Amino acid sequence: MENLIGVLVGAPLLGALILLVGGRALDRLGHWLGIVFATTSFAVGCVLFADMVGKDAEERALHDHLFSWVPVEGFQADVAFQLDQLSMTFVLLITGVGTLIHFYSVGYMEHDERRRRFFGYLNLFLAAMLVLVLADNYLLLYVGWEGVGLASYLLIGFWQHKPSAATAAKKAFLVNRVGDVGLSIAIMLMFTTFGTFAFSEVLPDAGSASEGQLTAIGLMLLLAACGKSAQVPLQSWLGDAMEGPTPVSALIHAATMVTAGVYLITRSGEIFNGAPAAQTAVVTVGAVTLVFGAIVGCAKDDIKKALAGSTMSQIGYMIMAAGLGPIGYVFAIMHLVTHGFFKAGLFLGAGSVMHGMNDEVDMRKYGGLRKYMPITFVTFGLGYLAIIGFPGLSGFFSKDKIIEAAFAKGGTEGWILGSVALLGAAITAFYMTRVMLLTFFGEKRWAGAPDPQTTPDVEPADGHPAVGAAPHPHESPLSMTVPMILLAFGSVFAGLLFTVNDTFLNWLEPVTHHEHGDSPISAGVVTGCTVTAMVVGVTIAWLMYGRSPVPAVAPRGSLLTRAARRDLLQDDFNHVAFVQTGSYLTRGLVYLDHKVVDGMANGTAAFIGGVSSRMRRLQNGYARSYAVSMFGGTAVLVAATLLMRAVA
Amino acid sequence: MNVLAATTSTSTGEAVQFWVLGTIALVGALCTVMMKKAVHSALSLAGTMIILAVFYLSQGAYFLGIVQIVVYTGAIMMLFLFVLMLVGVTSADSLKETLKGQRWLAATCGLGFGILLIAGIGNASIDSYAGLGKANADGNVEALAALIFNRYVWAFELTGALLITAAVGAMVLTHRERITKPETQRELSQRRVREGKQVTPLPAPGVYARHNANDIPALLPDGSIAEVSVNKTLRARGQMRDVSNEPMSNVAELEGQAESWLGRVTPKRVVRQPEENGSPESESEGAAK
Amino acid sequence: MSFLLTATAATPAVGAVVTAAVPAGRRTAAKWTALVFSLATLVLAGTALGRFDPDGDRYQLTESHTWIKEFGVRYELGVDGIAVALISLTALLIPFVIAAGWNDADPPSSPAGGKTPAGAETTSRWRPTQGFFALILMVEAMVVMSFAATDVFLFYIFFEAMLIPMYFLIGGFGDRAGGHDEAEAAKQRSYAAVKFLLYNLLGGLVMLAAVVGLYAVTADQLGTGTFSLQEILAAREAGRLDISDNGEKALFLGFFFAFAIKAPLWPLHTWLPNAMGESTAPVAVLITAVVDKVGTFAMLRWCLQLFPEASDWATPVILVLAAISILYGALLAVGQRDIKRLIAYASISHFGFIILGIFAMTSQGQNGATLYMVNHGISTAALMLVAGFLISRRGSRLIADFGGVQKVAPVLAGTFLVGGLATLSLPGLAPFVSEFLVLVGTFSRYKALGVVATVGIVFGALYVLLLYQRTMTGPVKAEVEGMPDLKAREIAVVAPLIALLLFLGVYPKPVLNVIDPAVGHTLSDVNKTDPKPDIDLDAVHKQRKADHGAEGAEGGHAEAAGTEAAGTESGAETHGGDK
Amino acid sequence: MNPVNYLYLSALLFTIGAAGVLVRRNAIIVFMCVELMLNACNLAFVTFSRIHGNLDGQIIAFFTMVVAAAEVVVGLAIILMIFRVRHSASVDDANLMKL
Repeated sequence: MENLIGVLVGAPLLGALILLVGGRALDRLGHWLGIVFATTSFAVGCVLFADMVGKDAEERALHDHLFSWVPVEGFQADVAFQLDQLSMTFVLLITGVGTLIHFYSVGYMEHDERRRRFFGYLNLFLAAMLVLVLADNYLLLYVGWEGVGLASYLLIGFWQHKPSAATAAKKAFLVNRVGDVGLSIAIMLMFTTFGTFAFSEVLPDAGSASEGQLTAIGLMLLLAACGKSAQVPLQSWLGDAMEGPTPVSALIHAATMVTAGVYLITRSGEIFNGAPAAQTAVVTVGAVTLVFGAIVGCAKDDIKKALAGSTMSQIGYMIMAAGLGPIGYVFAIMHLVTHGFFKAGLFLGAGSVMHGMNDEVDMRKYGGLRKYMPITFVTFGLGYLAIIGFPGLSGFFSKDKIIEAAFAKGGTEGWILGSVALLGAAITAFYMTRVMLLTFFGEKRWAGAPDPQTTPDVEPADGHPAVGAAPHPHESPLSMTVPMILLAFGSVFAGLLFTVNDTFLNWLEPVTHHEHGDSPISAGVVTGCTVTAMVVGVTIAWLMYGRSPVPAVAPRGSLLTRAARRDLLQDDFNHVAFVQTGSYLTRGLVYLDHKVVDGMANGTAAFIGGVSSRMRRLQNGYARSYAVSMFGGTAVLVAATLLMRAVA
Repeated sequence: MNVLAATTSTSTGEAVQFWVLGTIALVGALCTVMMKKAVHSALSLAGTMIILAVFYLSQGAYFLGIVQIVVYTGAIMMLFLFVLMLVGVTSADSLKETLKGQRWLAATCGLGFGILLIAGIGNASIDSYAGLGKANADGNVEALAALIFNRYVWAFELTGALLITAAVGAMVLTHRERITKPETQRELSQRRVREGKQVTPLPAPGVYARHNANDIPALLPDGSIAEVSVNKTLRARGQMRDVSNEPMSNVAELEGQAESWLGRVTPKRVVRQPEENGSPESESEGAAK
Repeated sequence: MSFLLTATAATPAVGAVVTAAVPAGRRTAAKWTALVFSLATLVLAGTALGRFDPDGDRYQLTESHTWIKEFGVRYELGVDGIAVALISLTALLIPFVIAAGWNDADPPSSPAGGKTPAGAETTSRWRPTQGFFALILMVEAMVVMSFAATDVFLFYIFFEAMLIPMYFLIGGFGDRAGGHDEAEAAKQRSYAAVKFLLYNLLGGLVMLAAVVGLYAVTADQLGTGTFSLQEILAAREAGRLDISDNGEKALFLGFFFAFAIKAPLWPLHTWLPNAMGESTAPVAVLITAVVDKVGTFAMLRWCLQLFPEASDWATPVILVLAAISILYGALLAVGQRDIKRLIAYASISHFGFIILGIFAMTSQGQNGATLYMVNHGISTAALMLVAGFLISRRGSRLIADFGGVQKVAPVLAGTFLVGGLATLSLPGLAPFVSEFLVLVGTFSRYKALGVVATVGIVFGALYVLLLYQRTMTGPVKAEVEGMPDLKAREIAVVAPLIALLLFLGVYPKPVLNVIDPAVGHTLSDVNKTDPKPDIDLDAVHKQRKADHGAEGAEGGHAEAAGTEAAGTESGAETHGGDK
Repeated sequence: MNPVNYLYLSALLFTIGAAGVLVRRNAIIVFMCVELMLNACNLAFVTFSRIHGNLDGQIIAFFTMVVAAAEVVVGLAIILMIFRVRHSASVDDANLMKL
């Protein structure tokens, strides 16, 4: 069984290699190859899962040591995989959702001439993400960590001819690199503290380190998580990342990669357990992002960016839950999985809408689409109900648990966190209802006569946006709708499946160690509050967008709205604080290098040149002049000799 | 002279001799440096060398004293005079300094060096000396010979080789190998015509019958001098005696006499300005006339 | 005694002579001659690597002959793991350099008017092609000798002599100016060549003084002066040689100054951007990937081994300078407008990492630094050579002149991106391993410096991605339209390098195995051991065992972890066994 | 009188000779000044020979004379040749060493 872990990672890696190196010869069947490799991986994942379920809880973890990677004296890094329940959860999510999105992409990217490359990148992403969750030490995790960053870079910038896409890709990579610095330093701290960075050695004995050391490691891990999971203050890249093709947004920037931060914190639970200060930082970051993302989500008119804000906010929930310690880890992961289903579904739905609308992303130009895209409408709607926490759907269970855990944190902190989480739930309901209403209800607001019967059905020429041409809304092909339907199933039933008999809790408990917190208010009250918050949010949204027609051009809006449209000025802040300062610094340094560092060298050269051109005049060619020098030199020598003798 | 093993003072006779001859030697050295004409310098140097020879003799270096006179004064200085004769007097003899600051530097260095040397010697505080009585016991020449042909024989042989090389070298240097066929008279005349410089033979020096010395240039019909008539070496030395004014003034005088005799008005006399390269002698001569 | 090292160095030297002797007008023959000789060298270097036993003596394949008896100068060669790795790198890169520069020294193609008789004549008499390849081989011979020499004087000779062919390579061959002013380009080129020469000569002269000083010290204390590394080390071991503190510091500074210029270390770096910017891409690779490595290598072999105490004394300053180099080089790379200068400044940043690793005095740091030398050679070669192909297509080095190349030449853009990703040390590619080792090695002894250096990786990403974004992405510029993609020859040059980057990124163990024992020797020379981790996990395990000895499950777990920890410490062999 | 006085005389003669070399332009006179310097040295050697009571000083002086003779021969030959070519014996005219 252990050897299958290698296949799990190896299949998509091989796929990426073949697709990227293979060249044009593979253009025609490249996407199918990609699907084969992704499906293989998923199948292997299922086999391993079945095997794991059949074992006792204590014996479920598998370990596969492939080879020694960096052996240097005390520093021993191996390429070795570890598959326990936590990793298994991720493996299934990644390969499952990943495979669905591979299928979806076949339809979505049909007209793109670089589709083979796209599938290569997707396979590369799968491989990297699997390395991330399967690594048995932090250094190998780092490889996966940066690997998914690379895949994300390549996929965001897939349409490289668009300067905005290229810029967004670069921005994502750079912001992630800032987070990577945190992960690097965390690994180094582990090495200096424990002399190793393997999970199996660091984590069980984390308690033997001092609180200060653990806090330092924890904060650095948090920095890494902030980068990868788009948490405040490193959140700015996620919105721009929507420049990538929609399947990418669904897979990488909603379901899997962005949740890597949650995985990291959960995996390093033992370290955070010993560092309360770091935990406080984690919950603070989570709570702030939760609200931040939600506010941004309310103001965006771009459907994908609204969903991106939502993603940020939902991950805020998870991070917050993970920061609560053993009472929250399981719920963080649970929300992560349910979110993976419904958010991927939502994004695929959004992609389907865009596919039918000539890649138009402005929701104010949609409206009334439920008639044209019934399947999309239903699946999107189920995802919508799940995310706002409609009772009985998956989001309801997972979010409710987190809010409960937040209250259970106890003390003032618990009250604050619980309230923030409830507020978040209300805002979530608001902006998701807004998206729903703007897209599928109300009047048709797109350009041209909204009468699909009379206009010929013309597919967009390729994946490129042809904004301006009159769109002809239509339902997407089967390869796109089937994955959406499957994901909708997940959104509906996953929560129930996980919560009944505490299945999920029992599944993860051996790895993450669960504690039940003492909530100051009963679970029923919390659930009631959550449902109330949701209803309030939905009602407000309906009052604002459902009753009256929506203007096709966004009104000016209040100060907050305008700020939220600009992502709460995050980019402006970054621009002033880093980009501008950086560019001044760089220009200054270039000037300094040229004028001062190089100038000193050149100045010395010029000085010597000047002196020698003056000295040259001494060489006048007259033998008698030279004789004087010789004579003078002799005199000096004699004087020196005498002086030396006088001194000696 | 002094047979004692270690003495502090020489005989009075030698002291007197030193002070008198030493002064003369110094004067001779100074003259060597300061005399304008090279011949005078050479003679002063010869004098100094002879005095040094005397000093050698009085210090027990009999062989060297004789060698000094025979080789240095006799052979080397004669060689100098020979060369002087060949080269002759040139403008380089002028004592006027052409290099800026050279004299000052030379003086400073010389003075400094001299003071240093003297200070060094004074510092050495040699009060007594051994004398050569013992070394010269078997005779100075025999003792030297014993050294030269034993301990210094290798150096001696090398010096011999050096001398021969020098002699050969001097011959090679001064010898002019003819690398082209000597030009025939025909070729020479053809070249003269081709170059169009001086087709006719050079004019002979001398003016009429009055001045037939080699250093006096011939006169051209207009009364100016023909420089080419004088030997090249003399010209280089600037030893050209221009006597053109004399016959010119004589002619003018004669013409004046004839005019006055004929009762006509005296025509304006044309006095030729001295040539640029006229030597100071000729200038002064012209002025004297 | 074997003659393998001599042969490895002599082959390219002979090749240089033979190449130079190829008659004018037979350019292709000259190119093939050079390539064949460089491949022969590669075979010999590979043999040397194969014969080298990492666990054997410290110096192997030694040769020793008296050369100048009067001054104790010996012809002594020998390699440790570090040297043999770098010789292999050199021998590996030269064939690529030659292949990449295949057409760089050809006569300028005749102007649009067609072939004029005069042009044809210059073409048939054209000799610089022979010169170009002969000079490259000469540099290779000298670099190999510098790596192999274990006699200070012998090393010094080749360290300095290298400047001569390099000077001509920089000054004599440049990029085709394209639309730019040819005269101005020639002026810049000669400025760069002279600057290169003067900087390195200055360092060399200071080092010469130190070399003489070392001889004087050995002559004074041992009776007979010697330049032999082994003799000096043996004498110090036996206590017969004890250089005074100040003397050692002065000698160390003399040596280090020369190496810091060659490496180059801030603020002695300004010759590198000029030299790399003005020379052709293969020559730029030669400078940064091969010749400059002699500087960092010499720090390890000469500075640390000959002057351990002074090295220790100078460490703080050097580390700070190295950290400045890292950030400064990266920031300046961001601000460059010229592709090759950008890569040059990136190299300065990387050399900062290498020097940081060397002077962190930990096994991770020095292993990392040595591995970094190898990896940086390969990654910079890949990036620079592709950049060279790009530049030769457009006739311009300015970043602003490109845009959208990805669309017209996807393979070129792809290889460029891989080279760039290697430069920014992406995990999975070779430079990551070395960079991380350097960072860990530094961090475990100097926390603050480690953090500062780590920040450098963000800037690294910034300049690479900015470069890629500005040249490769966006709308296709009119001038770029119709740019041909990589040709077969060019792919043949780049593909093996990229494959090597991937391989060494995933499996660097073969190289590390060769390097590791040598680093251990060097560290014991300077009397340094790795800092111990704050927590001794073994002790913790024992404690736990004692506490919970009765509880089966807990105890078993701790025992398992304990054995694993022990396995970790006992090194690679155990892991091999595990596998 | 102490023989040291000969040394003083020798020093003075040497200095005068050196000054002559520096000041005079006629190559032949310069040469003579060089001879003067050599003679001054010879005097010192002879005097040292006397002071120390052995003949080595005289031997050196003897060799000096021989070498001086050789030097004069070659030197004058060179002067002659230069004069033939350049029609001048001034040391300042032979300034081909100038850059």
